[in-house]
Amino acid sequence: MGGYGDVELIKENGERLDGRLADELRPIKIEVGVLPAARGSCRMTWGLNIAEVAVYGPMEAHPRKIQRPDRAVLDVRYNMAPFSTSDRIRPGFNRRSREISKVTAEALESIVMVEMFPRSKIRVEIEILCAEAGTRCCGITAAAVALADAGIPMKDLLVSVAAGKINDVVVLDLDKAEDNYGQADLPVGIMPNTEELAFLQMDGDLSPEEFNLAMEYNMKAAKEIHKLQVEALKSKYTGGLE
Amino acid sequence: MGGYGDVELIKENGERLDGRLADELRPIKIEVGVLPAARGSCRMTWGLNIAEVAVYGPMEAHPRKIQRPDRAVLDVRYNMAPFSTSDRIRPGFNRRSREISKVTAEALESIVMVEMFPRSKIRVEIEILCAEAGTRCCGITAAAVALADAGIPMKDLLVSVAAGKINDVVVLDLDKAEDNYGQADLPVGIMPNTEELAFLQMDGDLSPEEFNLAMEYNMKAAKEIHKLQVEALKSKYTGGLE
Amino acid sequence: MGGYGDVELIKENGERLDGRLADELRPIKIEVGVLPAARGSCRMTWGLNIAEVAVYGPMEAHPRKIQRPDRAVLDVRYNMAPFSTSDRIRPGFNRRSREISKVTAEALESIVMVEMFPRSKIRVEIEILCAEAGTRCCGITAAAVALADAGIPMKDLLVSVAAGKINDVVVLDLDKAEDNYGQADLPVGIMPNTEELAFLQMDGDLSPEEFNLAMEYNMKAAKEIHKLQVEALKSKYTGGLE
Amino acid sequence: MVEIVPRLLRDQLKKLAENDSRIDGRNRFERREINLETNILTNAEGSSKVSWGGTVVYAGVKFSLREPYSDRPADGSLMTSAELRPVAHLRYEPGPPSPESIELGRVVDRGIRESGCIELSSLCVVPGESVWNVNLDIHVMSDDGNIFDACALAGIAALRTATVPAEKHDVGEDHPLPVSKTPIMCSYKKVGGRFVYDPNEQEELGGDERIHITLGDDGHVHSLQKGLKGTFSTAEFAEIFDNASTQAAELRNLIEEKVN
Amino acid sequence: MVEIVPRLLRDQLKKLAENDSRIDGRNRFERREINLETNILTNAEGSSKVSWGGTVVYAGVKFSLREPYSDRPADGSLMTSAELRPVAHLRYEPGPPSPESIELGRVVDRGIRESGCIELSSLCVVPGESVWNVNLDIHVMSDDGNIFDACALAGIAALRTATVPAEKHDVGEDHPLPVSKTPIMCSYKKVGGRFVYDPNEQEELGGDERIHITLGDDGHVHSLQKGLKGTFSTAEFAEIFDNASTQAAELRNLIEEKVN
Amino acid sequence: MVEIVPRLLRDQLKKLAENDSRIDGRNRFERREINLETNILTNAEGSSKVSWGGTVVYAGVKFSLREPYSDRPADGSLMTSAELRPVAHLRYEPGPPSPESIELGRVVDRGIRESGCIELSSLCVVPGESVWNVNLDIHVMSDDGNIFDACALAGIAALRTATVPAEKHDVGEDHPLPVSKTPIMCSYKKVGGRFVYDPNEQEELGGDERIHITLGDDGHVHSLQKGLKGTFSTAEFAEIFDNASTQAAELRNLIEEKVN
Repeated sequence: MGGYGDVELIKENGERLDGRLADELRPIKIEVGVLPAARGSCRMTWGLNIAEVAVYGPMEAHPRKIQRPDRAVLDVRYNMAPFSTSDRIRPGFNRRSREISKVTAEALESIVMVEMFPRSKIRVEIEILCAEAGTRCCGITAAAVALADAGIPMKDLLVSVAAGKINDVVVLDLDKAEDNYGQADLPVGIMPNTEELAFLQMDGDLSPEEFNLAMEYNMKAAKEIHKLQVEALKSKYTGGLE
Repeated sequence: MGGYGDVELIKENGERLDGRLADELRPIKIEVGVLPAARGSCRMTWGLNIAEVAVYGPMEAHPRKIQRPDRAVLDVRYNMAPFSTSDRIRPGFNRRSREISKVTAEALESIVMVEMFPRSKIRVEIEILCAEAGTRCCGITAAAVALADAGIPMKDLLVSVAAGKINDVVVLDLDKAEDNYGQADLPVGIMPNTEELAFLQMDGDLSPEEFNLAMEYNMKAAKEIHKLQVEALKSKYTGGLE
Repeated sequence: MGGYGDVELIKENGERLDGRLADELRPIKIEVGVLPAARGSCRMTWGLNIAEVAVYGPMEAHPRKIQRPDRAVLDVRYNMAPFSTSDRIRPGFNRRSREISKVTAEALESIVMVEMFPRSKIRVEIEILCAEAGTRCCGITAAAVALADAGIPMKDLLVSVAAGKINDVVVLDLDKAEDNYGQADLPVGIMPNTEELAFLQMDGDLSPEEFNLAMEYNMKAAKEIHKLQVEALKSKYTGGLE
Repeated sequence: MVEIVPRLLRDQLKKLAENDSRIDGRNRFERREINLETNILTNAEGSSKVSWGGTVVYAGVKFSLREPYSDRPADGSLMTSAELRPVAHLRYEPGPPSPESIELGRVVDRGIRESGCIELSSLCVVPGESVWNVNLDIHVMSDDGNIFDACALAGIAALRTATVPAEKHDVGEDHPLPVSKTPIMCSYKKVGGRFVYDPNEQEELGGDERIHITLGDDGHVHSLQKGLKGTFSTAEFAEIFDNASTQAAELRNLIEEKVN
Repeated sequence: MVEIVPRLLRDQLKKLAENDSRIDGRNRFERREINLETNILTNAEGSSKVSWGGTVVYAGVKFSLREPYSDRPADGSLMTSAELRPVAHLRYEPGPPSPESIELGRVVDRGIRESGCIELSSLCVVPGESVWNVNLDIHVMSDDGNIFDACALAGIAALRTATVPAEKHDVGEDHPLPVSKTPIMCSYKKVGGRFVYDPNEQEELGGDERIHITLGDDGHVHSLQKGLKGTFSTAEFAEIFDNASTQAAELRNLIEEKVN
Repeated sequence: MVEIVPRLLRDQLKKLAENDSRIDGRNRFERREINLETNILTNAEGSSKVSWGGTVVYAGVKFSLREPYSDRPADGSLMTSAELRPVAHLRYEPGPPSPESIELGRVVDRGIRESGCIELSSLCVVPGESVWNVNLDIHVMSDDGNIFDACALAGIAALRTATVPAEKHDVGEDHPLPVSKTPIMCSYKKVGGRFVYDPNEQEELGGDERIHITLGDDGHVHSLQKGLKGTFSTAEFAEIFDNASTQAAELRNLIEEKVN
């Protein structure tokens, strides 16, 4: 976190700079089947963030040394387009994107029924086209939908969302200014039906009480986002019937 | 192309700066069998350009994923020596040399009887020792000779040559100054017997009429160069009999 | 070598700056079995140098193309920790460390009974934690002990030590200042029982006579260091009996 | 991955060609449907999205200031890049750029650069001190065939809608990037023995050589590239070169409609 | 290398868990023995060695001067790096850093950085001109399990003993690096269905997900990371979060003893 | 590529050695024929071509100006590089430099550098401001054995014929690069149990360790390197060290003939 506590991010009336309340999400839109070459795909806009995800496979895992005899591996890449950020970023993977790819893969492996596809690989390509804080949550949430769109069997969907702390107040879903000048960020990945966690990161400074409140906000938001995921999937497959 | 039209490259008498006419080639010399470690080899000097080519194979293609079940692949590398240019260039491949390697390989695959060697690989190593414009044509032309020297069956030889435009005039075989300050360059690869094209690139600015004239110059020059290729090959194999 | 002969490295009384005589070693300490995760390991302090070596294997060699049908290969890495030198060095291998790794591997392959383990690989990891001149000798000498600790059959141990030239005088075991301002360095690897050489490098300037004296110093020192190697190995395996 | 040459597909394409037909029912020189959107990405200073059949491509423009090179003190620069990335197709692998990817990037770049659509001298801020570098990044999201033409179209459309962010950099007022020309790339593929325009993915898989032609507003050619194994006659080339003029005019109109 | 999931080991660990036991006889939240040494490397300006069970880690601190960034003219910088290297275990391969290695480095770095233990403004030499860059390199020599905690401990201990080499750089007198806090990382691994503290190598091989918690002196959390496949409930998390406070206090005492 | 140890070749070489003979009929210390050409590449400021048996090597020298390092304000620099590249032999692969290639480059470099043949102070243009960097690139085109010696010979010959391009850089008149010494490398290979000079390709394939000796004009040794698996006695070394003096003198004469 920037951790510079000297920027005012909450107005006198208790609203945040963009008018949201502490436990309010930015606007979210989810679309399914947007990339024709992929087996499954999803486009998610979340505030100003735009993520598109393509899923390929299951296919034979190669090189062979990555094969697991008892399950599929998820080959996940989180990538930011060069024009997705305020200053252009060099194309290619960096340490940040590799770490996000790793924890995303592990979160998704926790919900996909990987035991059904031994020795195979499922490729998940997460592309961030516009980035305004919270892209990893956006990518994970969209990836779960794209996997469902590809017909990959899963135990549950997965919703990722973050709460944080700004001006010593716990709030939900930090936008770019809040992320730059905030004091903590707690992104999680929640299975909406069991409320179990498949993903967890955090950095900054939270007391145990603040941590508990942030987790509460995340749980509530996950339920909301889950509804949008289900609707998006339904509207693709029942589109013709409405 | 540099595209800066303000440098005078054609004298009042219609001659180019080095005295050549519009459709005249620089001096060319071709030698065969110059690299003892190679199965086939060729050295070509073309103006001040010097290219040497080594051919190895056919051999088993590896890694296996590059094998083709119905034909040989050509593994071509075009490489400029660090001391080959006016300013030293860093050793190793760059995007330019990789693109030239690719289009050269595809041109040569069009003339080599690749179907005779399934699952195998033929290595063609093109080294530019001195570079004064037109090195890709020099490399392709020499590579065809080196392949023949290696006894690789081919449908035809291949001649590569370029016409271009300087001071709004179409001319053959640009030298270094003409390339730096010229307006267009049209390198092609011609099978001398059928007049078919196996290679084509172009950049700059050519009207349809200029394009046709440039192609005409190239066709005529290809016949001349083809004679030198054949003589070089003959003189190696009949050297003892003359 | 720095080769700048203008720095005084030998005092009027004939002693070197740290008080050593021409043919005197810096203090040496050898410990065995210091890295629990390794099959064999050794820690050597030599002057201010600290090297730790881990040995893994024999194990199946992969990728397969490195396998030798009639013997084991030694996969040796010599690596300097970023904090091991006066100015921090970037982590990772450079051309110097790759060359030292290669000649070290070849030296060790000359003493290990590699024919006993066809198609397999023995990994030797040499880490320099503190570097004050002579690290390659320190690494090779420690590696031989670590291989013995791992139970790898060997024809003999191997001792590496260097003599050199400072202020036109041949001396044994250059320290950092002597290395920086010296005129020659002659590191060798000696099999203590047969006095054969398995490793040899040299740079700088030595007359034939100086070369012979330097080799004499090295031979004598190798015997001393060999005793310390043997004691270290013994004290591990007989430790309980003393 | 071993790419088995799809013998059956090749035979099918050959048969279709004999009946002057194509696998998706199009005529030889018929284009698939194109959807072009512009200015759709908040953080880019110019952007576009092209859906061309099932092919999807984004392009984004970013500006930065730099010192000019000493031999061209009043010239800025344009860097165009396009890559084959794993998201776009099952067969693209992660890793260093393949020769195919490098060729795509360089051919798309040359078509735009050689047309002279951006006057480099128009990118000067203070001669000898400060010029604009323009980064045009083209991001292929879904490859259903003919990504060369889709990338070229997305690229010039993004440039045509770009705003120079002078205010953010404290060097004057924001203004549109001056783009004086609209180069258009037209690609042809030999399928079943004859060249067709705008190949789809199956035609790319089962066909032979490819030819890429970039034409300027005045019908001049700015860039050519023959890719893949195969040979062709000058007569074959003349036919597609002629067709490219028609195609380029239509696509140029499409851009004019969307951009102004 | 194909990592065969060690079915038998998993079964054994499951059975042990059912009896509330562990493979090396420890209790669920019992730590292995730790030996901490400091200032042991001549060429480093601060150093430490941690032996934690059979895990061995060195840390070294090096200083260099650099110009500050224009938007933070009085702030120096701290670069922490840790890597999985072939020396430390049979299964680590040479080559570019694996995702596992990158995760280790970033998690250890975040724990130290987010605690605010180094005030970046205390690294200023001349505002706008010269600041210290602190390189903390953590070198894993032997991996017998739980290298995350060993690296974090070695890292903060090396910082706590580091001397700023001002004299060598001609910018004043040598002085201790100011370190105002002592962040401690505590790692838990799900083994046989329940979380244990300080997993050894076999527990890492036969277990499931891992959780890393970094706590500051005041009991606030500064960094969290869940790694590997597996899910957990909020109740499970609450239990280990609570335990981490106790562990962190003990380790903080260990450092205080050695460092002062 | 799996390099099967050529058992039959080794046996044959052993038998030849017992009769004090070699596979190509030479004596133990007999050299193959050498052809040396100089100043043959237009764009290099010094160049040479060495044909040594079937081994072919080019060397080229390029100059550039740079700022001197602050601790040696009047010293220029010499960068020598040589690499094993795919053109030179069936068994060389493209890709990052192999250990064999790195060893070649470093051994050839050390032989030239340590001889002191280029006084770095003679490369000064304006002290503290501008010095010459000399790039000596050695390009192996055909490897038929003993490329170390061929590279070293081509390298020093190219330096001896190089012209400092001062006019082109506007810093005075062109003049010959001052080269005060002529280091010569002599390489020996253990074949069939005894060392031979100037091994050919088959001897390299079927032999054991290699020793490279670089001698200066005064018979002093400037560089040694033992490569590959194998051991040798001090008596064996003394014999080849002695022979190297003779070989070096002959090669030095060859250079003097060609260069002046």
